[in-house]
Amino acid sequence: MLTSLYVEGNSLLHRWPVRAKLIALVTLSIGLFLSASPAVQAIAFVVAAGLYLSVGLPLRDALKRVGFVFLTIFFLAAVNLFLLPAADVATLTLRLMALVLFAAAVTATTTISAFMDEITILLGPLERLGWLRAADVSLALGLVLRFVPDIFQRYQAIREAHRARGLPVRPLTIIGPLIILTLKDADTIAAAIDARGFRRQ
Amino acid sequence: MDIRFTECAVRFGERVALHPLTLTLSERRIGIVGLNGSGKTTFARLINGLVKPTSGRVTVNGLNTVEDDRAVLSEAGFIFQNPQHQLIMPIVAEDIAFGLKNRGHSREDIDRRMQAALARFGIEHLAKRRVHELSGGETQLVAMASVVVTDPKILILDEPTNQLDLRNRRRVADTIDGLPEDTVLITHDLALVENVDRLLLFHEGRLAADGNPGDTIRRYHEIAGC
Amino acid sequence: MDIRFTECAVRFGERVALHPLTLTLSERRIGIVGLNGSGKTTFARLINGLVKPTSGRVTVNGLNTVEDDRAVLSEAGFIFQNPQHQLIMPIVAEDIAFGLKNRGHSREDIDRRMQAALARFGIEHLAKRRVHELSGGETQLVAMASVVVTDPKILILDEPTNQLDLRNRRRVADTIDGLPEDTVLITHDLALVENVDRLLLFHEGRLAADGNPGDTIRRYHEIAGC
Amino acid sequence: MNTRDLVLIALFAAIVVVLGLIPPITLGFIPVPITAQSMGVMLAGCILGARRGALAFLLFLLLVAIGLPVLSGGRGGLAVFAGPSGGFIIGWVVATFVTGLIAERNVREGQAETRQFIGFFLASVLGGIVVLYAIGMPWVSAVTGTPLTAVAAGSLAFIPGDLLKAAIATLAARAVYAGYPLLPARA
Ligand SMILES: Nc1ncnc2c1ncn2[C@@H]1O[C@H](COP(=O)(O)OP(=O)(O)OP(=O)(O)O)[C@@H](O)[C@H]1O
Ligand SMILES: Nc1ncnc2c1ncn2[C@@H]1O[C@H](COP(=O)(O)OP(=O)(O)OP(=O)(O)O)[C@@H](O)[C@H]1O
Ligand SMILES: O=C(O)CCCC[C@@H]1SC[C@@H]2NC(=O)N[C@@H]21
Ligand SMILES: [Mg+2]
Ligand SMILES: [Mg+2]
Repeated sequence: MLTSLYVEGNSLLHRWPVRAKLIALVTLSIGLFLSASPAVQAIAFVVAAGLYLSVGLPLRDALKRVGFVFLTIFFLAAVNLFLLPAADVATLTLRLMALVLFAAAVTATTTISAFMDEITILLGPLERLGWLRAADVSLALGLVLRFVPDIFQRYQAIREAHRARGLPVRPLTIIGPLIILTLKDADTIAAAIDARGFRRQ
Repeated sequence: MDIRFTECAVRFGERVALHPLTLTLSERRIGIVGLNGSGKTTFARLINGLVKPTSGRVTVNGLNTVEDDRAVLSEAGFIFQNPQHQLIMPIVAEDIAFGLKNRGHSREDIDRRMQAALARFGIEHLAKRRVHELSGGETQLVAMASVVVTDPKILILDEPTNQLDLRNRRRVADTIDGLPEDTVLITHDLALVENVDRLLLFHEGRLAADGNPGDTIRRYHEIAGC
Repeated sequence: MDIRFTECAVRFGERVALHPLTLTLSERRIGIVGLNGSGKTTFARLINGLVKPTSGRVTVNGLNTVEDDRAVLSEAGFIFQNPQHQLIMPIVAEDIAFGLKNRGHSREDIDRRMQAALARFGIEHLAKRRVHELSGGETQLVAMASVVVTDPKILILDEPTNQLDLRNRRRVADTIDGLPEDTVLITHDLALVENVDRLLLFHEGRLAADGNPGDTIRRYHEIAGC
Repeated sequence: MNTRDLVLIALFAAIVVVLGLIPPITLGFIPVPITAQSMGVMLAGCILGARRGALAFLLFLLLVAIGLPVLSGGRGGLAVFAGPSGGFIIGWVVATFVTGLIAERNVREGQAETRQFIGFFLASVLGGIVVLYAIGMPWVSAVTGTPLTAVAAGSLAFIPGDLLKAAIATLAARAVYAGYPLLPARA
């Protein structure tokens, strides 16, 4: 259920270090927002599209991943045509598509553990200040991945119980028990973590 | 009871949970045993229509579990392997009343039936308690009360004595023995099914034995290898 | 093992879970039985410091569970009543490595120990599996592997055979019997504690019997009233 | 922060992921979907309180950022932050914090049930709607160039759904508060 959007491959972006990709993404967003030239945006769009299509996703999957955002972008472009000059609309639309494509390309070429390593480094200063522990962040992340399927199974069990008891399936009577039962596990899970000596209280 | 399986099979995706099966159940007390994952819960869920057959059909007292699924649900009550998932309202009394409210009973009628259900399981003192603070044994008893209150004719119980101590196990077992409803009881605790009228053994999605408890339990020991 | 309770009591808010208790445990195999809510889990959690005494003190092999809590945690490993909550990483191998990582072991060392732990319980084939897809019996075995991998000297097992079928129960029971570690075993399945060196019975937060399995089990039947 | 807080935060983030399995509804005229996940903002604030609630959503955003498809409809990755709904998504953290603050200050044990309902509802509406829109709408306008007034007019379409979510969150939060209170009290 929770498989990453990473795509196995060896494209240019796959070989770039994570940090370079993230810096490029930030630089690109700032740069494109500062520029009002449709030509600059168009070039960025073509480059981003080229990078995205080179990551190794089959075309169908590649389109599916950005399809939703693109749909909304086109719709807005259509609305904007009534409100703004056409050149501005072109700038805005190309800029947005370029950013979305480049971001999707970064996501598709970076593994979760590469991200995690980078995040651990980024959190370094905060850790030295004693604000948090990087190990806690990766623990929390692991816990989410671990418990989503359990919570989903529980959600289905509660739904089934409604049906079995001839009760209407309503969000309210599902969400209440789901949250209480899930959060009640927190005590045991926390005890298990402490028992294995992972962190001090 | 009169439950008929006709060439009934269940698949979950690729995985066959139950191979085609033809069978009629008419005894008052039916037991079901088998290894983990052998298909017991799947079989029991077919009876009240929580699982639909991938092929073939199931009828309960003449009602088809696919076409008449609502009627089947009120015919056969189900107590889940994890009864805490089954308790939906925060307070015991509210939970027991919940099923009746939805069926449009009057307030007096609800009260009367609720008191009767609580009394039947000896849990009047729990009426005002919070559902999730109950101990394991108490949760079991409340789950049973909240199901029998709607008067099903058949009760299906999926491993009702897990995590229970000697006393609560005895109490739940006695309660089940005394139930006037027809029962289908799934369990790993063989003592509970020593006296049923008919004991089924599932193994890898097939019926591996079917008959009196003594023979079926012997076969079960063979299959389990101990 | 050498576990000493000195005038040790536990309260949760108003509720007394354990009345003052003085006791020394030194046998290799200790069993614990008692009704639901009698204080078994609370007592066991005192041993590895997961529950701190409200008054009195507990020492494990000379270490105080309050002052030396980290040392005590590596001395005594705990397998929980609900082992699926104990597996905290998504993949079996990650989960087993989890306890080692923070103790600063090298990557090779982690790998070596993990392989040894998997082999000990015959579950090498599960290393890459997703934790939430394991069956009940597999979950138990993985939980044990993920605890023994850090080399505790004492193992505490809280109802390790719940929901297991005949075969898995046998397998887990045999595994426990063969453990080289000292063990403290809580269970409702009396067959599991017939041969322990010393069996404790808890009742309403007090030690109600303490001695050889036969006598304690007899007393337990009296208390349970069956 | 103790281990239990950390686990509560992770479990709530996981609940928000599960809420994302309910498919989003896309309206033609505004580039942001209607999603059950924004109810998570109200629930997290009212149930876990400001700090833990906001951290649960921060963790959730981390999941999105590193490329897990945890947003409704199986979306995720950095592209979402670059898109029109990025502001709402980032706003979830702040909105949860505000919801939590208001809930912590207004709901206490021993109050009449109605007062608790009012407290949770107020917190949900102020945090999960007012604050959230205040961050999300300007962002839409900034990235798409559509004038803020037009965005605001379009966003009216979320209001009925969001009020319904606030009502559900209120009832659920109160049930949890009655059954398993976690909300830190604050004068
Ligand atoms: N909803 C489902 N989706 C996919 N597979 C399922 C589902 N329900 C059951 N199965 C599979 O079908 C098989 C039979 O499961 P079932 O729950 O009927 O076993 P069981 O005999 O009740 O086991 P246990 O004693 O552990 O409760 C198992 O292999 C199980 O993994
Ligand atoms: N964290 C807690 N907060 C409040 N009460 C608790 C807590 N843990 C245990 N108790 C109470 O303390 C008593 C002893 O509980 P304990 O879990 O030790 O029982 P047990 O013998 O292990 O029971 P079971 O056989 O059901 O597992 C019970 O009444 C229980 O409700
Ligand atoms: O892309 C996403 O999934 C995030 C969309 C953000 C949706 C916002 S939250 C407030 C408002 N209410 C809704 O139902 N949707 C928007
Ligand atoms: Mg089953
Ligand atoms: Mg216990």
